[in-house]
Amino acid sequence: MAFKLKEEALKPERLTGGHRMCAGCGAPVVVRAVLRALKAEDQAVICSATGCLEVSTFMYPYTAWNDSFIHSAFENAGATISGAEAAYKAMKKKGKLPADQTIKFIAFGGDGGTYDIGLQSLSGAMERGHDMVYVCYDNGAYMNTGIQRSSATPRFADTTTSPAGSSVPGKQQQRKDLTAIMAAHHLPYVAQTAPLGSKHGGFKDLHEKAEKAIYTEGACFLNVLAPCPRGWRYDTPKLLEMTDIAVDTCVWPLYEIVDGKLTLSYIPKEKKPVEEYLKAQGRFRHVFKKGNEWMIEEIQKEVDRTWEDLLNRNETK
Amino acid sequence: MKKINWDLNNISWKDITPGGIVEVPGSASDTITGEWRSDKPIWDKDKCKQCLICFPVCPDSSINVSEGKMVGIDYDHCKGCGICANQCPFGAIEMVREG
Amino acid sequence: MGKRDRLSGNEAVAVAMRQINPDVVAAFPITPSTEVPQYFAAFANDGLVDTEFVPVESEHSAMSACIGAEAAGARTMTATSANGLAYMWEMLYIAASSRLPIVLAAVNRALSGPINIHNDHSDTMGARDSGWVQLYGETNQEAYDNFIMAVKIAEHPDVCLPVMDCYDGFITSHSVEVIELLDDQDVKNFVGEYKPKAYLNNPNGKVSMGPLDMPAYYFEHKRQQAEAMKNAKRVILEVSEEFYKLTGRKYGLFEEYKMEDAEVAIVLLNSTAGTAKAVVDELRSKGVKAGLIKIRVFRPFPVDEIVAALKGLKAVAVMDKADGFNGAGGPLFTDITSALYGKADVKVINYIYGLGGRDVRTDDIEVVYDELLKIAETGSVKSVYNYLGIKE
Amino acid sequence: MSKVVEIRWHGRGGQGAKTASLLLADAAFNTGKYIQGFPEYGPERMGAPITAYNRISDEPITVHSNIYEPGYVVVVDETLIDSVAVTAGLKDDGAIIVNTAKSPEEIAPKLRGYNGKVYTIDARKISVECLGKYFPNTPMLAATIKVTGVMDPDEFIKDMEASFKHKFASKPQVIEGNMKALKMSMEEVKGI
Repeated sequence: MAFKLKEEALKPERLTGGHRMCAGCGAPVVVRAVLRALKAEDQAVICSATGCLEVSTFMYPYTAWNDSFIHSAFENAGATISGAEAAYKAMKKKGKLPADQTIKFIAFGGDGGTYDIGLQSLSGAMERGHDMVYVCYDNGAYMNTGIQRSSATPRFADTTTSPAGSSVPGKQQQRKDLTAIMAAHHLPYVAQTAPLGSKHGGFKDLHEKAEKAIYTEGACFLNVLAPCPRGWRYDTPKLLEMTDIAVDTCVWPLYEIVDGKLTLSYIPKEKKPVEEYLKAQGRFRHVFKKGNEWMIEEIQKEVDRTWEDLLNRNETK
Repeated sequence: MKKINWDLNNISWKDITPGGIVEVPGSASDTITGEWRSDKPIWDKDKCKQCLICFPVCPDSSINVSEGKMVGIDYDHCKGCGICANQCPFGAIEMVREG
Repeated sequence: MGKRDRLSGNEAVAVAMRQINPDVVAAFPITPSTEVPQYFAAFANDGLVDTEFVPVESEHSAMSACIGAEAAGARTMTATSANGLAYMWEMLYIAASSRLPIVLAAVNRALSGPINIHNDHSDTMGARDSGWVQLYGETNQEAYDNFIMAVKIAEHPDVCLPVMDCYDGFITSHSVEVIELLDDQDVKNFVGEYKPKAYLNNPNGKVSMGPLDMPAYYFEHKRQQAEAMKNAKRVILEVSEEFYKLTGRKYGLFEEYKMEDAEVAIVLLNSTAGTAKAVVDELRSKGVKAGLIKIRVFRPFPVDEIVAALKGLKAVAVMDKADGFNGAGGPLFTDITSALYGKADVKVINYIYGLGGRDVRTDDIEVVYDELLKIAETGSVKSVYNYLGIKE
Repeated sequence: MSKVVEIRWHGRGGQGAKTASLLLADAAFNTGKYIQGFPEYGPERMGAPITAYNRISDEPITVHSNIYEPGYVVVVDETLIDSVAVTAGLKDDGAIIVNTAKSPEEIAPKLRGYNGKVYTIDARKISVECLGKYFPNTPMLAATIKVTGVMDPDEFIKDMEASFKHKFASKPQVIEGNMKALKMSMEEVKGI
């Protein structure tokens, strides 16, 4: 399973250019990386929840997908792909598909379609144990409709429905720990990952986790940090600087849970202060205003608490 | 690869594919998003060490790779985000203003 | 040769499902449709079918999984009622516009609120514009027959639309009656194999389904959908003719009961038609020229045929088991009167009846015919929009 | 419509009145009749009074309303007599069958002025004696066949034996007990 970029680059591209995602968007980078983990000879059926990814990659009659693709609605990618997977099993059983034909079922959803409106559908599909992978590309807000807060939005972030106002300074709640919720479904494989810069091994972590998720039988879940330059307010070239600092500050820890056992994939030698993550993004500008130091402290406290918790649960110390 | 070869403005309802199904995989590659670009990545073949770091970081699948080697940039689809230039360890990609 | 049996409506539909042996059934329980997936799950777990049964966590996911499965190339079915159908609403439209021939047993139940588990037609009436073909049946036999025919109608290349097999909750779904079942092999031959042209799981042709459809094409896709619904009328008759040859049971767009020389008639759907037939017989024995029309195909609506059937009658009562809340009448009434507009000068009144399981007796139906006879005699209509069996 | 025999069952949720109505429908079906068997559904749970119906006829039945003027009423639990209007609409030329250890003479005065025939059967005694447990369905079904005359008793017995043999193929003692209960019930149902 070793990751060799040169070899991976020989595989056919499964997401073409010509889609209409924003310049510098993190989501198609995540999608390409996940699909690159498929064996070249394997067929894939891909589903997307309504969201930036869907409306930008399949605007009739132009599809950016080189595999079979289906979108039906916002809140039901889990159920929709589970139906396609059930069809595959039935068609195999009835001899309607060649016995040696492997099809992999992969669903993508943003945090809106995954953490929030699609959580029930996702939970149902995962609990039923379809042989599928659900990939959440988490950019921390409803970006498609114009940067509204979601339950994945970090505390104090400025969004259009949690604006940094003079009396309420941004989103008030902690983000939901969706990866833990998915792990509580007793799935064979759950992981949190991100596309990273070369000092963190580049796409190794994401690639290997995608490969495990795709080729582990049963329902598997990946939560992938996918920065949004527009919603986070940073310059487009800095995509991987965002993910790098997210893992170095432990805002976005990398780990996997295999049959309930948690392993941290990356433990920074020196955990960086959360300011470094916050100051890189316009959505946190207000926390640096004089008198708002408490907000940074609060964020740091929460990051420390969850990181400590993960360190305690880490089985390969 | 097949292409969408309709007269986009004048296709009859009788000829359009039912239910919005598209049977031409990757047909989006027919559309040009290069026009979105205000900065253009310029690849310097001599500085390039063929590490391929630019390849997976591109949101628009616009780093042309052939037989495991970087061979150029797909300007039809590159939107000029600059991630490749930012990540290149050898300064082999430079962003310049369009036009 | 068929087999005489006694089954409830839900059992009968589950048996039809077993005989069809679909690829995927995804369903969530809701009274009174629950028994359909329940019986079917037993068939699946006893190895009588090789269907993938997907016990989803909601009706929304049931229809979503059906969409995913049908799009992937599987013959797919489900069952629901009332709030379950309402919870599917968004996906009903998507199934139809994606041109996926899913078959749904819609066991009619009053839609909340207040919550009520008993029969009326407010659930499927609300889905009448969703782009699904809707067939209605009076008895277990018709629910069963329609379900088998639904597969063929839905999958016909000129149609490619999902079909609802609507029958009355409890009255039909839970009542055991005599039924003539087809042989398993006859059903298998009749429905044939499902061979979609393009589908997700096809190893030889990759497809993308469910696009963002901009103003340049959306309208054209809707126009195609409308054409498919028009085609459905012809296809339903063709499939029904084929079914007649197989079973001797004749089905049209609607059933005309003692209409040849009728002067007054009522028009309605589903099980109440049986109760009303008994009243027609009684009236006929007294020399009254009463008749009845039971609509089988509500979507597409048989506009011209209905006009031809009602033309020349002295008075007609349209009975709706769902209110329209438009201040003017129920949904069936609205469709019938707009069909007649400018084509026939018939006096038509409307009765809203039986909401939330209010039982409908022969006495109630007699009231309607009495009123029609008064209109026929005097030529004047007292009230157009009426309620039958309400506590005044 | 007069040829249709209409029967109303009163029982409690979980006692099997609905099942009894379905068994009756089954038995009549097997002799070539047209049948309906349907419960009146509510949110009732175990123990609540429930009603079920049968229509049995030599010709197809089209009416799909509940039954308001039954020819026969079967009361599976005698305690219902005090709380439910079991004789409501019951035709005077019909009959009521009550599961009780009491005699018809003792039951008749409790029936709110009902003037038709009253039958009683001690389903508990018969059931316990023949099956070792209290299953009122078999005795009540047999008594109903006997009283209503919807089918020939001998044909009914034969048909039930066949269906028990099919259903309890591996438990011959159950078949025997049930057959004994059927026959005993037909003999023991008493009327005035």
